[in-house]
Parts: sequence; C-alpha cells; structure tokens
Amino acid sequence: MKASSDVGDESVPVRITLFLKQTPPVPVEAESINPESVTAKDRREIEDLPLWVGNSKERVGDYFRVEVEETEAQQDDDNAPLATLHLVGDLSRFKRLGWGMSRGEMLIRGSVGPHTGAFMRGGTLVIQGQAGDWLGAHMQGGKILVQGSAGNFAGAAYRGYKTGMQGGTIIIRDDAGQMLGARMRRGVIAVGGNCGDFAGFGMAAGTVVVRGAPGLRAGAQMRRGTIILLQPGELLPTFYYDCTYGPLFWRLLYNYLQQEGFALPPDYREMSFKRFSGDANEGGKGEILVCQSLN
Amino acid sequence: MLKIVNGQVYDPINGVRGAVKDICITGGKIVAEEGNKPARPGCDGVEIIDASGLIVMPGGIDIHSHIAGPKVNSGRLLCPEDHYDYFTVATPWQRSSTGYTTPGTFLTGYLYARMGYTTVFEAAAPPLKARHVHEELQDTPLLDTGCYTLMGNNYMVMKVLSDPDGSRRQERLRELVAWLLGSSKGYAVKVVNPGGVENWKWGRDKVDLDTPVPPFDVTPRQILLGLAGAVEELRLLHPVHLHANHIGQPGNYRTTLATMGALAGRRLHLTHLQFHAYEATPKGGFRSAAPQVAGYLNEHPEFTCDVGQIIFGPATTMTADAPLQFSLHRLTGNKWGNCDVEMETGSGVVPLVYRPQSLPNAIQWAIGLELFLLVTNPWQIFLTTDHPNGGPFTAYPQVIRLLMDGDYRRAQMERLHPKVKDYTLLAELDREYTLEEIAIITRAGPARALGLKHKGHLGAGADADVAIYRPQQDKEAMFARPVYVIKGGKIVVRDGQVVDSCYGKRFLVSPPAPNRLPEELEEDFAAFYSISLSNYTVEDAYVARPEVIPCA
Amino acid sequence: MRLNGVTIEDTFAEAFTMYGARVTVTAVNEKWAGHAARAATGFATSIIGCGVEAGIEGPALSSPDGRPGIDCLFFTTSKEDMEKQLLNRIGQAVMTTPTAACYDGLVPDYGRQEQPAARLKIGGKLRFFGDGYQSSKVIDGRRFWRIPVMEGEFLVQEEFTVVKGVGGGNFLILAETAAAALAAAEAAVEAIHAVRGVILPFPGGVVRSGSQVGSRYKFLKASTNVAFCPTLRGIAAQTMLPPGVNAVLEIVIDGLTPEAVAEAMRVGIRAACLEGVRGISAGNYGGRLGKHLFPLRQILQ
Amino acid sequence: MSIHKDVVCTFCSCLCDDLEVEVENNQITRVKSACAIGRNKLLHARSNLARLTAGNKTVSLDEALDIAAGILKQARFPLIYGLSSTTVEAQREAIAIGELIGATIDNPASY
Amino acid sequence: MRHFTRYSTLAKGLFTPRGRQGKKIVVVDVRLTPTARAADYFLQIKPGTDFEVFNALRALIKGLRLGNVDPGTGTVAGVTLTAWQELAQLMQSCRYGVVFFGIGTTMSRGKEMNIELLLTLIRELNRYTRFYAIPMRGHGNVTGINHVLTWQTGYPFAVNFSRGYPRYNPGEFSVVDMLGRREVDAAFIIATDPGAHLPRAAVEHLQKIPTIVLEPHCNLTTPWAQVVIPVAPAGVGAAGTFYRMDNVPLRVKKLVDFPYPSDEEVLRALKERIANA
Repeated sequence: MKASSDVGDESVPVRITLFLKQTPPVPVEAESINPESVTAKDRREIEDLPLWVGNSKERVGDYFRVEVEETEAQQDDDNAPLATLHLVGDLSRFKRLGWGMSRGEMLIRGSVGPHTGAFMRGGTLVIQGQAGDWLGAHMQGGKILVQGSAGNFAGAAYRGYKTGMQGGTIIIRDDAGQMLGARMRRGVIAVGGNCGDFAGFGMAAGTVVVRGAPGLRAGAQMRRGTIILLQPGELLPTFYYDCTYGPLFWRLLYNYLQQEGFALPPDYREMSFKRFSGDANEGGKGEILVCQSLN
Repeated sequence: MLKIVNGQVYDPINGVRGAVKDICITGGKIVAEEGNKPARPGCDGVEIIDASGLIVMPGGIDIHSHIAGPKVNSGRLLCPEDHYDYFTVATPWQRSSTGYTTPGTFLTGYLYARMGYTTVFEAAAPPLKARHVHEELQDTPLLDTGCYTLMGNNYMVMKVLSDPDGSRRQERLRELVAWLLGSSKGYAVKVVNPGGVENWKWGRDKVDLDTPVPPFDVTPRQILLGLAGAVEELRLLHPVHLHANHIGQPGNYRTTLATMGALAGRRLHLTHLQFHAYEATPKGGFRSAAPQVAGYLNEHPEFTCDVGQIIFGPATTMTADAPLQFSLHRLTGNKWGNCDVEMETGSGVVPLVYRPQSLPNAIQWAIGLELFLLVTNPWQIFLTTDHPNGGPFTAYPQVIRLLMDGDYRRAQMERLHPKVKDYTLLAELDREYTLEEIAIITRAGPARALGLKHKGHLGAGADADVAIYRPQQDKEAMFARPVYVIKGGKIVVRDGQVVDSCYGKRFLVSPPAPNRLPEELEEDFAAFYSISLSNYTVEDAYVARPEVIPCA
Repeated sequence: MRLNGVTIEDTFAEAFTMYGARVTVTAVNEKWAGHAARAATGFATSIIGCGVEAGIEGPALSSPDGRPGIDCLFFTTSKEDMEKQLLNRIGQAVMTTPTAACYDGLVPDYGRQEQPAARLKIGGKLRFFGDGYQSSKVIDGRRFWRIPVMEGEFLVQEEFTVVKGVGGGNFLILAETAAAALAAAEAAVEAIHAVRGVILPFPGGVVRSGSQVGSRYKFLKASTNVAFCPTLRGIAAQTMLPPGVNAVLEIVIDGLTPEAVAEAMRVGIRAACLEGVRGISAGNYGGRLGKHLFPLRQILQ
Repeated sequence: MSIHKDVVCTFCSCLCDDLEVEVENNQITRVKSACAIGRNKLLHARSNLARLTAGNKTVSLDEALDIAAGILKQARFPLIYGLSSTTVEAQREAIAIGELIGATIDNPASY
Repeated sequence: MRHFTRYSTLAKGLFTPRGRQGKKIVVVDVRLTPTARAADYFLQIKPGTDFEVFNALRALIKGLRLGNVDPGTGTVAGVTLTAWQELAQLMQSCRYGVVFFGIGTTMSRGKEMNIELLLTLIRELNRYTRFYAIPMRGHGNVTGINHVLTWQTGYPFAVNFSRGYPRYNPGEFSVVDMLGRREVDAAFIIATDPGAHLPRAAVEHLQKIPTIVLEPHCNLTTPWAQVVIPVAPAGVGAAGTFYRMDNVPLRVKKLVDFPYPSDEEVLRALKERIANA
C-alpha cells in the first residue's frame, strides 16, 4: 500500500530543464541524460548524474543548472508519467544524448554532438539546432526531429554491423551528411535539404526521402528498400529504369510525413516518379524513385 | 608455501576420486605432504586455503583452441561488432580488452583463468607467421601455452613426399618436420584438410584421400602417413593433430573412418570430431554418424579426439581450411576474410550464428553431445568447442552441465528444431558424466594426450595449477566460477574474479634431429619464399618463458 | 404498441455473434471504387449458401490515400472463414480492379472499447501473387504490401482487423399486399443506409425467403419460414400471420456492434410503418439461436 | 668492420629483408641490395638527429620524461598518434600508456 | 620501392618461373605513372571514381548490363565500357590475381566505402578463381600497430580509452577528425611526422596544445613540438618486430649504436613514471 502511494507521489508530471552553464573543454559523453533517467528525481539527484568529460567522470551539475517544475504534461502511454526533459545551450560537444531512450520527450534548444538518439527505442527527441554524426544510429523506434542539419551516418550502423536503423522515424529539416540511413532495415528518414554521398547505402529495407539534391551513389549496395529523391540526381549504372508511375504508397507516406512535421507542398502528393530498381549487384530488389513531374 | 586443506580432490591421473586430501605447493610445484605436521597459517610463510566442502581439481587444459595468431586477429579485425558490448575495464592487475567470440589476448587469458583453465594450446600456426602467434601468446596472461605448426599443405612437405626414393623421402621429411617445428617454435604437428587447401587454391574441388594434389601430385593419404611417420620417428609426445578432410560435409564420416583406418594401430588425435561425423541423407542433408565414429574409437584406444561442440549463439569460424570458409561464406552470405600464406597454407574467417531452431545446427549440437556420451573411455575424448568455431570457450561450463545433467540436457533439446530427433539419437542417451570423468576430459586426458607429465594432475612434481570449485546442483554455475584458481602456485582468481596477473610458460619440443632446413630445399626456399631463410626462424626473444618438453 | 397505426408486436429479433471486418476500397474515382466494392461484396447474402455476408456500408470514413473510397463490411461465423473470404474477395475483386487499393477500415476502430478479435494476414498472403517481386512498406506502424501488376502496383494492407459483431438483426414487415410490403421495405432500406456500422446483405437490402431453423429433410439446415408464408396460412398450424396480412418481407441487418444493429432496426421500423402495413414482427427463435436479443418495443422507445 | 646480412629495411612496408649492410666504427658505410631510398635512409641514419628539448630548451632525458609524464597525466582528452615506424615492442608500451592515461590511440591507417 | 622487382611484377615464383612474362599487369590510375608505363594495360580514370569502377566491375563479372551506359560507346569513370569488359574478363579468367591498392583509393571520394566495395569485388571473384587484395602500406610498420592494437584491444586504429576500456569508432576517434574538431588537449606523437602529412587544420591544432614527440630525426614536427625526445631508429639502432604489408612479421636488427635509447625503452620508462606518479 505504502509503496504504491509513494510511486503516485513521485510520478507527478514535471518538466525538467537543464541549462548549460559552461562549454566543456573536451568532448562529453552524456548518455545519462534522457527522460527516463531524470524522471522521479529531484534537482540534486539529477545534478549527481554522471557525465564523462574526456577521460574523467564528472557530474551533470558541474555543467548544467537544473530546474524542475510541475506541469500539466500528458501521461505517456506506459504506466508512469515521464518527465519532459528540456536542454538549453550549445551542446555540440555533448555526445550520446538520448542514447537508447525508450519513451518520454526530450527537447534540445541548441545543437548536439554525435550519437544523439542512437539505439533509441521510443519517445520523441526534438533538436532545435544542428545534430552531429550517427544521429539515431541503430534506432529501433520513436521519433527524432532535427530542425537544422545532421552529420554523417544518420540512422546508420556502427562499423561491422550488418544492420543499422531498425525502426522509427528521423526527420531532418535541413541537410544531412554522407551515409544517410546506411544499412537500415526498417523505418523512415526524411531530409528537407540536400544529402551527402551514399544515401541508403546497403539498405535492407525502409524508406529514405530526400527533398534537396542527393549526393552521388545513392542506394549503392542496397538490397531492398526505397529511396525517394524529390530532386533528380545521378544514379549508379547498376540501377535500371523501370517505368514512370505514381505509386500509391507515396500518398500514404506523404500524409504520414506531413503529420510528423515534415512539410511538403500539397502538389507533391500527386507526384509521379521514375522508378529505378537496383542495386543490381545485390539482387536489384531495392528501388529509387526519382520525382518526375508535379501534376 | 601454499596449502589447500580438506578439499575433495579429483585427480584421475593419480587415481584420486573425491577423497579429502591436502595439496601442498612450493615454488610453483606441487610437493608431497610433509608428514602429518599441521601447517599453521601465518607460520613459516604458510598460506592456507580451507577447501572444506569444495572440489579440488588440476587446472583445466584446452587441447585445441584458436586464441592467437594471424587468423584469430583477422577475425577480431573483421568483426568489431563482436567486441563493442564485451569488455574488461583496466584495473591495477588487469589490462582492458574486448571481445566475445574473439576476445583480445588479455581477455582470453582472464576468461580462461576465470573458469579454472591454466593451459591452452593454439591449434594452428603457419610457420611463416609463427612469430605473430608467439607475439600474441606473449600477451596472453595467466596461461601456459603452446602452438601446433601447420604442415598439411606445405609445399616443402609435398615436395619431399614426391621423392620416389622411399628412405630418402622419410629422412628428409623427418628433418623438415623437425626444422619446421623448431623454426616456428611449435609443440606439435597440425594437419588441416591435407592437400585440400592447396587443391582449392588451384580452383579445384574437394579431395579424397587418394586425389593427387598439385603442384607435386601427392595425395592426402601420403601427406598424412608421411607426417605421422615423421612424428613417430621424432618421438614427439603429441601425435599428428588432425583436422581431417571434408569437414562439415554430409557423408564425411566415411572419410573420417577411412582416415582412421589408414592410421589404425598408430597414434592420432582427431580434432573437432563433431564436424567430421555426418552421414548424408538422400536429400543432401545430413544425419548423425556419431555411433559409427564413436564405435570405431571405442575399438581403437590408440586414437584420441576432441569434440568441437557447437554452442548456440554467435561464433566466428576460422580455420586454415580455406575452402570450408569460402563455402560457409557462400552459404550464409556473411562476411568472409581469406588469407593465403604463400608456400604453406591458407585460412579463412566467417562469423556466423548457431540457432537451435535451425535443423542443421540442432543436428550438429546433438552430434557433439552424442560423441561425448558414446565414446566410452573418457581418456579418448576431450572438451573443446574448437573455439571460436563452434562457439566461445566460455561456454565450457554449459557443456559440462549438458554432460552431467540429463534433465537439463533433455530440457535443452526441447528448444531445438523438432525434427532433430529424426536425425540423431541423443534423446535416447541417458549417460551422465561424473565429476571424475569431467576432470578427465578437461584436464587429465588432454595432459596425457599432449605428453605433459607435470600437467593435469596434483601429484608431487606437477605444476601447481589448481582449480577449486564449490559443488552446486547447477554444474554450469559451478564450473563458471571457481572459488580459487591457482596458477604456478599463485592465486590468480578468487570467486571468479581475476585478482593477480602473471604470464605463463610456452611449451616447446626439441626433436632429435638437426635443426636446419634440409640442404636440398635451401634453393627452393631462396627461390620461392619472399623472405630470407635466416629471417624465417622465430627468435628466442619471442618466447620469454620457454619450457622444452623432452621427446619420448 | 402502435406506431403510425402499425402494430409493433411484443417480440424480439434474435441475432447471433458473427465476426465482422471493414474493408475500405479506394480507387481513382467513385466509379472504379464502386466496381471493386460491388464485386467484392457480391453474392454474399447469406452465410448459409455464400459463406459470408457482405455489403457496402457507405462512402469511406477515411481514405488513407485521399482518393474516393467505399467501406464494405464482411461477416462470417469464424475467423478462419473470414480469412478465406477476404483473401478470395480482395484477391479476385479488388486486386483485379484498375487503380483499386484496399485498406483495413477498422482503423480508427469503430468506437469500440474491447480488443479486436483478431488481425488477419490478408495482404501478407496476397503478396505471393507478386512472385517474389512484392515489397512492403511500414507507414505509421502499419504494413502495406505492394504487388506489381500490369497497370502498376496493387497496394493492400497486410492485416485486417476482425471484431465480434452481430449477425441476423432483423424485422418483418407484415403488409396487406405485396406492393405495400415492398414499398415499406424500400423505405426502411433507404433509412438504414444512413446508419454506419451495418449492412443489409440481401438483394436491395430485403429478403422475401425468410427461413426457419431446421427442415424435415436431413440435408437442409434451414427451410422456408412456414409461420410467415401467406400461402400456408390455412394448413400450417404454426402460422403467425395476423388476419389481413398477405405478404411479409424481412430486413436482415448485420452490424459491427449491437448498438448499430439496434439503431438500424429503429430507423428502419420507423420508416417502414407506412400505409398498408399491418404489423412489424421479428424473427424470434425462442432465444435458442443467439445471444443478442432486440425487443422491438424497447428499441423504439 | 662488420657485415650484416639479410638486414630488414624499415623504410617502407615492403620490409625487404635481403640487405647487406657494412658497418665500420659504428657508421654504416655501405648498403647492398636496397632501393635508393632505403639505402639513403640507412646511410644517413645518424645525420640530422633530433635534439632532446622541452619548450625549446635542452633538457636531460629524465627532465623530459618528467615533463612528458606531467602533460600526459593532466590531459583530459589526450591523443597518442603515429607508431607507424617503430617496433611492435614499442607499440605495446604506447598502448599501455594510452590505457593508463585514458587516451585515444590512432595511426596513419585511419585516414 | 622494390615492390616491382622483388614481390610483384618481375618476381619469379614456383608457378611464375618467367617473372614478368606470363603475368598480366593492369594499372588503373588517374595519371600516367611509371608503374602505369610498365603495365600491359593502363586505364586512366577520372579522379574520384574508384567506387564507380569497382561497382561496374562487379556488375560485369556477374554478367549484368549497366543501366544508362551504351554497350558500344558508353564509358564508366571516363574509360570505355569495352575496356572494362576486357578487364573483367581478364580478372575472371586468370589463375591467381592480386589487387594492390593504395591511398589513391582509400583517400579519394568514397574513402572506406571504396575499400568495402573493392573487397566485395574480390570476394565475388573467388567464385571463379583465386583473387586477393593487398593494401600498399606506406610506413614501415603501420601493419604492426594495426595488429598489436587489434590483439590487445580488439580494434586496429581509432581506439579510445577514455572510459577505461577500448572503444572504436573511425571518424570519432581518428586523428584527422579529432584534431580538426579541436577536441584534443595534449598529443603524444611516436615515430611519425604529422607536420609533414596531416591536413593543415589538424597540424594547427597540434601546434596549440602540448605535443610530445618521440623521433630519431629532425622533421616537420620537431621544431614546434613542446617536448622532443630523440630515440634510436628501429631497424638501425634498435631491434624489434615489424609486420610487412602482407602481415608477415619480421625481426628488424640493430646495426649500430645510437646515443639515444629505443622507443621501447623511452616508452617503458615513461609508462612507469606515469603509473607510479
């Protein structure tokens, strides 16, 4: 009886905000900071969470001012309500923020370093700034929204693994670097700006949408999956032209992207595409859809 | 002095089967008990380990494992994903390292020691890269080690064997084998798919025992018999260590039986026999031929084998059997590394995962256990997983439980592909290993097969390698976490944790033959090797703590 | 109780549990959506002879691809039958229709609290028509199959939701003449069309050959509803026809929920109480047939 | 004068091991079989030697080691880089140092 | 530099008794080099198209057509399709082939992906014949440091110990990237000359932080390094192990005495100083 009422007391929805006090001199690894780890903790406990600053272990409180306030925040699907976590400041030296988070909401008002949201399983991660490399690497679920650009390897796999992103959605409003969605097996990645070379490299399934100019070698080594290029780009000769048509699933995807905050003009929904299948070297069951016309 | 008192001792070589007995250790060796004088702790520098209620065994010996050298390192390089989640953090007595199926050298030493193993043999060293093997063994803590020198596809061996003059052939071969062993600082002669690797390099298919192999047109049978003869003449303590032809292929038990038949009456160690005991089914699959193979072994006490038990989960297959690795790569689509060691051998690496729901994997798993249970004399069969081919050595405690605990074994069988019962007879086998039998297949047996008289037992004069376990119903838990492990008289593991670090010895042999390349071959060496003869031999600098085991 | 001068008998309609599924068919325009929907729900009047009862529910509540769509409802007595029927009907009627696509229409779920009875793999099985060239997309947590066809791609959702619904909701229109019965039935059908979650599986929404349970022949499970056949009023002891009634028509309603069935009955009966109708009754088997009972007078209050 | 046979040239990764090197008074006087670069490297091995300095001042080895140890111990994100032209035996020691000070170790193979 | 004569094109072997004769040498490069002049075939490709080359060769070896490339007049990477077809045929039908690749491939557009694709090509060629790939390593023992790092830590380069155990991530823990991002606060340079071969931004950061150098000779790094500790050069003034680019380990010798200790000795002393401080 007592225990359950305790839990009840602790699980008042709160918003926790971490304000960056000082830029660290060397890279910081901050996988300790995610909605799950701060929920039901008071200010002091949050300040005591560990940070790896270069080769030494320090505290969150050494770099952040922590504010905890009760809010009307909504209940998460899962049993206990999670705190909404806000981070404020230029965190581009902070690695691994939101690493492996599985629920809740994390909003970063500033830029972040590499590995943000890597291995994420659920919840929402919003970055109001630029993201570093390996954004959402090996992601399994949830949603990442970057309002700026992202680095290389967004949604990709770490060295050696066969499979990168396995689920969830990554939306990057501006540009993305190389190896976007490399080796992904499920999920959706949408980029509002340009992307670097090797988008969808070695994909096994999933969908990559690029609105701006694609780099070279999109879809190289892909086995299955879909790359949608809303601006034409040069394709490898191991992609073969099939037909020009308007695949219905694009309308579903369009609606979904719209709903998730990836805005496209209304006429994009009715678009027709040139379909190329490839990479022939890997069996040719993947496809690149290149925007053909706006009806 | 260190004294282990009141432990229940399992020391099969000395016929001790669970008797309560004290073990005295001085200067890294086990010594006879001095009368009944009770040793007092703190006095005379005597340290006492109270082993009341505990099981005391000699340190474990792995007769066949891939822990060091070029292809192991290729495996590590090929699969960083094997390492990310498995690591040790540096402590004052422990280096940091990583890896699950292919742990780094430091971690390899710690993980073996943490199971009570104190001696491990690296199963395949190509002479040209033997320096690399020894460099890694130098960095493998807590273990005494040695390595076997690959000879089954060596050009010089084949060239000598192609000599029509029988007596000259035999003499040259003896000299060559001695020189190869000496140059590579190996302990025994390893033969991998004799002739088959070379044949594959020529783009040809598999060989039978009597298929002539380019470039010298000698047959696998000639290679095998020639090397076995040389090993006998050199009076090496460990016989030819054979990875037979046709590994992993349905129907290969016939080759295995033919190979054993060719050497009947002589000593031979057949390694990872599980992979060589497959009977073909009409549809191209395979069923267990463990009964046929075990039956033959039961009638031929001159042969020993190790099992190569597969373990469900990830493995990294690596072997000098390059053609096997290529076919595994084609079969699984997994990544593949291959290396061709100019005049000597090939090798390949392919990571894979064994799954209980895969029928072939389930059959392989059952065959391994069938061999353990059907070979009646435990002195003929030893525990290995052919690490990391069948799975990591860290699964030995699990295998021990499978052998000792029939209920557990049957429960595990329920996880398997249901059709496995149609292809194996494991379900009908009720034998359970005793602690003494476990002590034989993990320590005493390998020591005897290797000819190491001061290993694998706890009698006076033995090396003070001791593992002390707490008896438990769950044999896996028991063997995974010894209470103490003593290496060379030093406590290195306590409660399953490494508490001290030291480096072990390297076992070498010195066969009675001139340690030089037969003159007739010098010209070939100069013409065809890419290095100078004088730079070939592994220098003494690469073996910090050698121990030369005299030949019989 | 009388309604507009028509006697509402104090009886109940007896209905039973069936499994129901909503399938949304979309196409380039209403015409082709209609072709697909009509073909998919064709010849599905009665479970007795068709294996499924189906009909067009109305314009699609939501069209995932934004094109004109039609919701169809299917009812069967088992989940296995539903799978068989949907596979056949979507495969033969929707996949074959130019431009048509097919989605699980019970998303969002039709106002139900309880868990769906099952999710049937339909697209997940039809996909094999693609001969290895089929591919799938997961969008917003739902998987869709893309099957290459000569005109482009057939898009079909992998899983369709099956819920426990109600089959055999009904009422009988007892009229003075066949013409009056038909006019009343048509009015009822028209009114019921506005109700969501139900279909009237019989031709034009009306059935004249109502049935009784069992038969004197061993090989027949149902036979003509002797009690309401005007030509048998004289010789059949069990006749239930009031005087002056010369024709009876039945409206049969299958619905996703009992509430929807009751609503359909309510608006249907109200609309049917026209000139020339003597009474409204219902198929009542003494409570042996099904667990859903719809007392007419209670529904109309 | 002494002649070293089968000398390994360490200039490039070919490691030609058939060089013949003549040494006189601790000076390499002649190199046979090497390529031009390898020969040059051996012949001039003892010229242009670096000087032991710390902050541009000449120091003793002990002092240099103290300063180096101080720098490395204090560093919070140190880098150990290179190791491409030295022995495995030295490389081992460098890795051990890297582990002690929590460094990142890299070599020219990374780019 | 004796690669041609001692190891590859001119070398005689058991199965190539006639040396250069009986071998086919194909050079693929962006410019006509002396090596290219000595080749049987030279394919001059556009810079940065290595990936396209390997991709096309893979396809041709599998007998696939190339989309958008005209079978008669088309080109890939600036070279005619016909030439690539001939090369594919040659590779497939040879008895034993080796691709030697260098930093032109590893450093041009695509970088490690070029290598991944090349190795895939080599793997696939082994369905038809024996084919191998050997990276042309420049520095004497870069292979050795890759090996020793791998057997000790599990990874060949870009190994980070900041959390007390080895972690690996090229791009994150590789020298050019770390220095370029100005993350490093002290550097220890051993037996290499970053001043000569690292990009300018990286060198500039090195010049701003305490840098310690172990090096026998004056080079482009020693003038500005904070601490310079001269050592005896390996293979001249110190013995030890080197790994050849094809992974063969050799023991290098000490030929003459140097006024300085070896790297090994300096490093061991430094290690002890750090451990015991």
